[in-house]
Amino acid sequence: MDYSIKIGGEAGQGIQTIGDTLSKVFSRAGYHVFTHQDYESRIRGGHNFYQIRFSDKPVSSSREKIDILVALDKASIHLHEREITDGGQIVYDSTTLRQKYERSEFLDVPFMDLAKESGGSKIMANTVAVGSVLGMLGMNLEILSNILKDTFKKKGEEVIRANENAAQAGHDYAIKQCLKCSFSVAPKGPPRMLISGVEAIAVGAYSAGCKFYSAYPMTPSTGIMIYLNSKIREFGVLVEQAEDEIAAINMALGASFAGVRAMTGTSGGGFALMVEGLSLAAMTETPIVIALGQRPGPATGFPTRTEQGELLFALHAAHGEFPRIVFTPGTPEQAFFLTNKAFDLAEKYQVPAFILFDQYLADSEWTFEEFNLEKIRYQDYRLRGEAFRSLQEYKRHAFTENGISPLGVPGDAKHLVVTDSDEHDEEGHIVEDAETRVRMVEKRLLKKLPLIREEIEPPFLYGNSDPEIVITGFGSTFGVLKEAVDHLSGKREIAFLHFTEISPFPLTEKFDYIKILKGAKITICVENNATGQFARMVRSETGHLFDEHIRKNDGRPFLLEELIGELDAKVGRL
Amino acid sequence: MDYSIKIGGEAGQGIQTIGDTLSKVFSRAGYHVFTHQDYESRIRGGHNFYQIRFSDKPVSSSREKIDILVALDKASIHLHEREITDGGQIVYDSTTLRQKYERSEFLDVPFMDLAKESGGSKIMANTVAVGSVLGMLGMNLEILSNILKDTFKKKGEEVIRANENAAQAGHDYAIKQCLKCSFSVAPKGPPRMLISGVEAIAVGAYSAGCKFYSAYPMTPSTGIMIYLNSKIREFGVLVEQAEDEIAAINMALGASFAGVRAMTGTSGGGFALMVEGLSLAAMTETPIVIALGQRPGPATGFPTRTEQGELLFALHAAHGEFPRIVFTPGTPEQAFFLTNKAFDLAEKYQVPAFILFDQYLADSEWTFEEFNLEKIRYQDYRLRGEAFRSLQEYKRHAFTENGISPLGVPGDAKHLVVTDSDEHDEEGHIVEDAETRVRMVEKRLLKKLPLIREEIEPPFLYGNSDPEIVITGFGSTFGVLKEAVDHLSGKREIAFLHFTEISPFPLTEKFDYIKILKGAKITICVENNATGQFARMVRSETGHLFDEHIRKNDGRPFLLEELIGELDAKVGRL
Amino acid sequence: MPKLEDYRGQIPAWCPGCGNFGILKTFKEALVELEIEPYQIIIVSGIGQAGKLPHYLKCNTFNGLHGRTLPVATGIRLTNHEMLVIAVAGDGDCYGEGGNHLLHAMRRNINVKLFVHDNQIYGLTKGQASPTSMEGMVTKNQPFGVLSEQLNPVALGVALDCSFVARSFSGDGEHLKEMMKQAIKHKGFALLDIFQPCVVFNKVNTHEWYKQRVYHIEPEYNPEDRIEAFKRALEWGDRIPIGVIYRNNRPIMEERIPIIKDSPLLRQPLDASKTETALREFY
Amino acid sequence: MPKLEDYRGQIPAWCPGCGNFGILKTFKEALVELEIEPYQIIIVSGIGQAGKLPHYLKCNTFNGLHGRTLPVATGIRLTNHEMLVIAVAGDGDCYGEGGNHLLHAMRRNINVKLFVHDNQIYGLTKGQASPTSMEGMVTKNQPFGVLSEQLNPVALGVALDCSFVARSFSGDGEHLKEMMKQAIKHKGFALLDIFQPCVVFNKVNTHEWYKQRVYHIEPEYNPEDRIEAFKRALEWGDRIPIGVIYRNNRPIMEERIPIIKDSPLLRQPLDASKTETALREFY
Ligand SMILES: Cc1ncc(C[n+]2csc(CCOP(=O)(O)OP(=O)(O)O)c2C)c(N)n1
Ligand SMILES: Cc1ncc(C[n+]2csc(CCOP(=O)(O)OP(=O)(O)O)c2C)c(N)n1
Ligand code: SF4
Ligand code: SF4
Ligand SMILES: [Mg+2]
Ligand SMILES: [Mg+2]
Repeated sequence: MDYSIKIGGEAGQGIQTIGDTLSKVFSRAGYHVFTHQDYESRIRGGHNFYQIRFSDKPVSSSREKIDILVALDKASIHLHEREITDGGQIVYDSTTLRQKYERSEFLDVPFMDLAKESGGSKIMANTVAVGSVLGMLGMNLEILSNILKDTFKKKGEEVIRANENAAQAGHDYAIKQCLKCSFSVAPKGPPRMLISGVEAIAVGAYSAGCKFYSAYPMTPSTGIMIYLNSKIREFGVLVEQAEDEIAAINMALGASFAGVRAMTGTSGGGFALMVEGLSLAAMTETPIVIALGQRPGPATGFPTRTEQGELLFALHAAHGEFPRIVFTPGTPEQAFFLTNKAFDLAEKYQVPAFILFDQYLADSEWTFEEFNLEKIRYQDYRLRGEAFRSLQEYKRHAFTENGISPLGVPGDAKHLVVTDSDEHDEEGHIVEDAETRVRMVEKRLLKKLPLIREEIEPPFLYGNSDPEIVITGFGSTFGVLKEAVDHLSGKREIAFLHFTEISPFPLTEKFDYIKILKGAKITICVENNATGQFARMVRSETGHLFDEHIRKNDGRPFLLEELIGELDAKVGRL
Repeated sequence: MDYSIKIGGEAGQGIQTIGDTLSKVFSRAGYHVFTHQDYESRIRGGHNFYQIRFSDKPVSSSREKIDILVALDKASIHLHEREITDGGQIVYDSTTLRQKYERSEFLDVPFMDLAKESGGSKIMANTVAVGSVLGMLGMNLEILSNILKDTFKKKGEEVIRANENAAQAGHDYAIKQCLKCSFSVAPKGPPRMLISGVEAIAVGAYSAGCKFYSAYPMTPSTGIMIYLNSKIREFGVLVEQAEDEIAAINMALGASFAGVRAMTGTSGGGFALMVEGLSLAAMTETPIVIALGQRPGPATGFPTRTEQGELLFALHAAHGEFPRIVFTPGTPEQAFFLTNKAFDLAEKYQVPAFILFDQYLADSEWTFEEFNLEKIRYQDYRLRGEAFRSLQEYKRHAFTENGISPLGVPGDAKHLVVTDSDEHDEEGHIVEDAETRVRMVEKRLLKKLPLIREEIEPPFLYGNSDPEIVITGFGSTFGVLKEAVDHLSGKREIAFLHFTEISPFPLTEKFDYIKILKGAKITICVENNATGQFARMVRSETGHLFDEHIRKNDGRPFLLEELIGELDAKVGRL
Repeated sequence: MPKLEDYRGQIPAWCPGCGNFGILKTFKEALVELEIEPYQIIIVSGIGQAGKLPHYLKCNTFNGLHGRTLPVATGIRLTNHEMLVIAVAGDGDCYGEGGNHLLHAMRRNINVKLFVHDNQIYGLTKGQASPTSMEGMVTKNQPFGVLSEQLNPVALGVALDCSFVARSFSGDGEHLKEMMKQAIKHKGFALLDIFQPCVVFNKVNTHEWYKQRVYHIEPEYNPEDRIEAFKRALEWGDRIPIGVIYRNNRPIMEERIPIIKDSPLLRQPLDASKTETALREFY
Repeated sequence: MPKLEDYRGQIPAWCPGCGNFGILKTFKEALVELEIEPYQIIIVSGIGQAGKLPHYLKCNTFNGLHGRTLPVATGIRLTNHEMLVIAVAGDGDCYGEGGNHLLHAMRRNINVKLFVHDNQIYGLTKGQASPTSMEGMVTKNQPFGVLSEQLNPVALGVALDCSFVARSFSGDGEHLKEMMKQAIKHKGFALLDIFQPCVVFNKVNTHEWYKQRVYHIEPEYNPEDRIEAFKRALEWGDRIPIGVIYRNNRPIMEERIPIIKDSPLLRQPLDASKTETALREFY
């Protein structure tokens, strides 16, 4: 079983509600689910869609073909009907669309009328739609009604029952009318967790003891702030909406200086405004974590779409030289654990750390059995209370063996915590002399960098362990690359090298990935951008030149068949 | 003849006046002059110095040893006396320093008293100092008195004569008292022009038709704005001091959109705030030139010192992908012509162009016979007036063969000029579709980039044409590298490869510099930073790995003997 | 003589019922009645729902960054002070992200008109509080309600001696048109704050809410009295004044720069010989 | 009981005769008289001559970026509202580069004290005009004189309903000390603008210039009357009022955030179990 459902329509028609509800039903049914969203920078109208793929086998990408299209408007039909598989169905409401389609793959369900009749109001039309999709799939409504109970708890019995009836009506109607529906779903299993990239980053931050989050709203990172605010009383993470991104990062630095773990989040345009603050974090050795959600640029670009176009920017942003940590998760699970690790390393080494993601990972939902919470790291590296008070003397930027100076919490002891954006001495006071400068650069940069590099995990190799074809990628392309490799590995000795911890660039001690690359007949770098930024990075770090490149820069993610096709073309000559 | 003079003292004591006057005397005497300044981020006190080197042969760097130290305070003596050559002299005023030095290399000239007696006021003490230095050198005061006439023109005859007398007094006193002075200067020649990096950039901008300059004060770029303002009535370049750097770059973009050539200037910290505007320039294809003066970072760092630490930042700043031009002049002459070229290319291709310099180049003065103004480029690429009106239709971002769309001046014709920071169509209106996106990226980036690359000059090879040792550098290290190579070339087959046009990185068609690098036994990359940013760039662009690196990151420039020593150590094994 | 059709632009991507439609319609009428041709005006807009406006009519357009309309508009005016330059921004855009530029544009008294679509919310990013959101308003991003005091753009304008400060309402077309015309005709920087209901995200300050509260400032009112203006500016609650709150006749920046007195910067030719003259001074 | 010596810091790099020396001396005295120990305060300063101040006494110090003192100070207060947090900035720093943060810090009413060393010039960068430079003042960078209207920080404070707005003069130690004490004791955001002669670059607003003009606001004056405050704020020229111009008792932001009511954010432990609880909700 491997079905894809697409819900299409205008912004504001409830695409998200329908999509979220269906994916929840599938994940609770124990299926593997992958969803991705495509929407415009507007609140009403236009054309958006929500694509859900579910299967009894793991799925981690969207496919070109769809089995069920829920068309909330005419545009969805003419835009997507050619994507329908044979045996696939387009379900719609001829009264709302003011058009009747006679062809056999169309199923006309009067969402609106059924909502009024059964639920008593047309606002339940979306529930009818959900019910009918489940009917088409031959699934019962048990899970759905539980979900409806949760969703409308606050609204009371009345509303719940009305929605249940609406769902039932859609369900029964579909079963009765959809004669051509031949879908058959696998037996249910234990519920899986369904989580998106931004949610995983937010919970990951909490797991790492993040206490302060300041940001200015910007797609695709806003979800982190919204989630933390939805949990404000449980988590107690103080979220402050700043007046601009400059304030956002400087507030986070203030919070960090004052003694808590702090984070900010934004997208390229907002990060551009944080660059000076990034440099400040480096000079004052103030830990901070930055969640940077990429979207197509330059400038405002495509505000709600996806691209991997900010890699080199994140790596080189800010004046002056300092170590930085950059992680590029490929799944919500990786996002969760890498965010946790980012906080740990940022504080341990007193450097800025990035979670570099993109709109595709931010909004995509994945299913997991569970996250292994054993792997969560938490250690408080700050110098507080008694430990701080008991010190004989204290210098915020003291020269040490490993370059790490004690990070005292101001006010906890009589020792003063002094830091400065100017070059400074051990105590944190302004200096002008060459000797101190040289020692400070050695401390801040040259001593710490190799130590941080030791903490970096090598890339993940998937597939053949002695491959003739190596496909390389980073970040959000993980899922689609993995499935593409699965698909191709039958015919060929192929493997996939995925980088999630890219700065400092991983050593080859733990795993000699360079050997893998050098040993292959053909190496291909796949990136969601126009210039091959990761390939450039790999060359400057390792000298390796990829033989082939697959790039996409239309603001959309790679679809499975599309990528397989491109890979086939590249490796054809082998 | 190759003499070095250092004027040392506190900020506010007039070091700059003495230094500027002396260098002017030497350049007007037809000597080759090189000066460099070392000052702290304060207005009074501390320790600053001004070093002047002059010779009858070309000079382009500062030396470790000095022949004459003008000590305006005690600190200057104990900090610099070990730099004195044998036969060198330290001239000072024991009354001001409240200390008498008996050793033979000291010459006590009562600057203050002579000023009062001869000039009538102690404010002329610095003129006395200048006079005495010229006396020590055995030079007459003819040129100096002309300079005094120019300087004090507005102040009237009185002041001029007083200063002339003061100079004379210092001169005669030195001649009489400095028995150990054995300096002998070469015969005079035709006057040379003496110009600093920032002055050259400013005049270069004017030569290119720059009409608008908006900036926020920041060392080491402030000099550009100050110079343009000093010429405001002659040049008619409108200079606006913005409320912050974000405003500075956005104002310049507004001016450029409205139809004139516009520029902004700053340093790393200010540029950090301009990064979003840079991205806006790219997306709207609005030409702009950015003068980026590097200083040691991160953050505030050493505000008045020098470093080459912003190279990778300038190359990768801003979200999204677009072509950018980056020039790194090594002399004021290069700064002049590259600024001129930057404006030409920025407008021709409608992309941002950088002049990446640093405090060392900004404040250093060089002498030249003249600039060959034949080489100035000026062509107006904008669509104006009649030419614009006569068009049938107009689309600001029209798709064209070479990716360059007509840059119309709004208001000149009935055609509307529309642009957008969002992804847009040919007319400049917001779009969301993949097809237009792909074509726009092709137009903005993929088509233009190779064309711009064609315009880039290859690096400059100096010395042996088939060298076994190749020393590579970029930007402000030009002068000291050139002299070092001169020094070493006697013993070895050595050459020096200097890059001034680095983005897009030069092709090898015109000159195969890769071959030179590959052919050498040893290649050394010399940079004024800690991490070898240029070496990284060369690796990612060409794959070439340097054998050796010489780096300096104490905020000071390389001195000639220092560099020669390091080079000797590196090439010793050959 | 321009006609309304001449101003027909792209189809708006705004929500049905959005106050922006009223502003768009009125704006076109004002331009037509002032007999301004599309090519004679440059609109600089930011990012947000308001920022999309220039695409929905016909004009020279620089749709720049979020929060940065005024510096761009200033650069344009300093280059070509013969053009009418209007900045269109949202409340988040010019009071939040771009607050600093507003302060300094008012000080400069650059002859730019700033029309603020003030819906007291961040619309395009889905309903976070803006600087003008009322204290206590609960949003997904302000779970404890807005804690900051609402920014009062009109009082701010009076305090900075802004040369024209007015307020209107998208639901009162005639009044809005009059304000737009006066702002355009006024010589100097003009701040026009326009109440604009956001029917999706601002459930507090609805069309009705504004309708019940706004009143026209009486004709006898003297907008040149700065203290009176400040009092008016502070009125908020059951009765909110709309109209010209404050006005003065400070000279505009463009006229105080000698080098552009005779002709706009845009029209000044390059005199290549001056490069040589300048370089000669270095000998 | 702290003593003056406890506050001896590095040797100032200011020019002889600079107004900053008076501010430094008075500031130390105020802290000692308020019995505040060096470790009990955090000073956040910017870049400029003013920004160097914390190095010249003893205190916890975050000497950050030019223009960004207030966001840092806000982050510190939200994390540890038991500490006294003072932001020290220059006029260019907080009215120019950082103007936007000032607007929003006043709106938040975060309990931070902002001491502005207002020398009406950019000192450290050698004498360009600042937002408070007087119109017409000629500098190397303002060849035609300052064209923008001087920013009036006090009027701005009143317009934004800043909870404490005062002005003083580095040359009037007793008065300045009193203002510093009141600002520190006041519960809420406090803006204290301090006239500070720059003896090198500001030849207009000299020590004498201020001395001849400043007068102490009479005791009967009621700083709670916002309209009167606005009138006072506008006084400039031959007589310039120094003292507390405006004051109100708005609640401070820190007290309006339920999650830090009982204990500062800094003191709140991490409850690891909640990670699991949160993740469970995704099933
Ligand atoms: C630098 C930057 N930060 C954030 C954003 C995201 N963003 C787009 S519009 C907007 C705010 C919209 O609110 P407002 O300015 O009031 O305009 P409205 O949509 O309400 O008309 C934000 C935060 C951006 N585009 N650029
Ligand atoms: C982002 C940034 N822009 C510019 C500068 C350069 N700079 C340092 S201090 C200063 C202004 C100083 O004026 P003010 O804030 O009034 O302080 P003062 O020196 O007069 O006390 C400037 C522009 C900087 N450090 N950072
Ligand atoms: S979200 Fe609000 S402001 Fe934006 S278009 Fe819709 S109604 Fe208008
Ligand atoms: S330059 Fe002015 S403000 Fe700066 S220290 Fe000197 S006198 Fe004081
Ligand atoms: Mg708004
Ligand atoms: Mg100042």
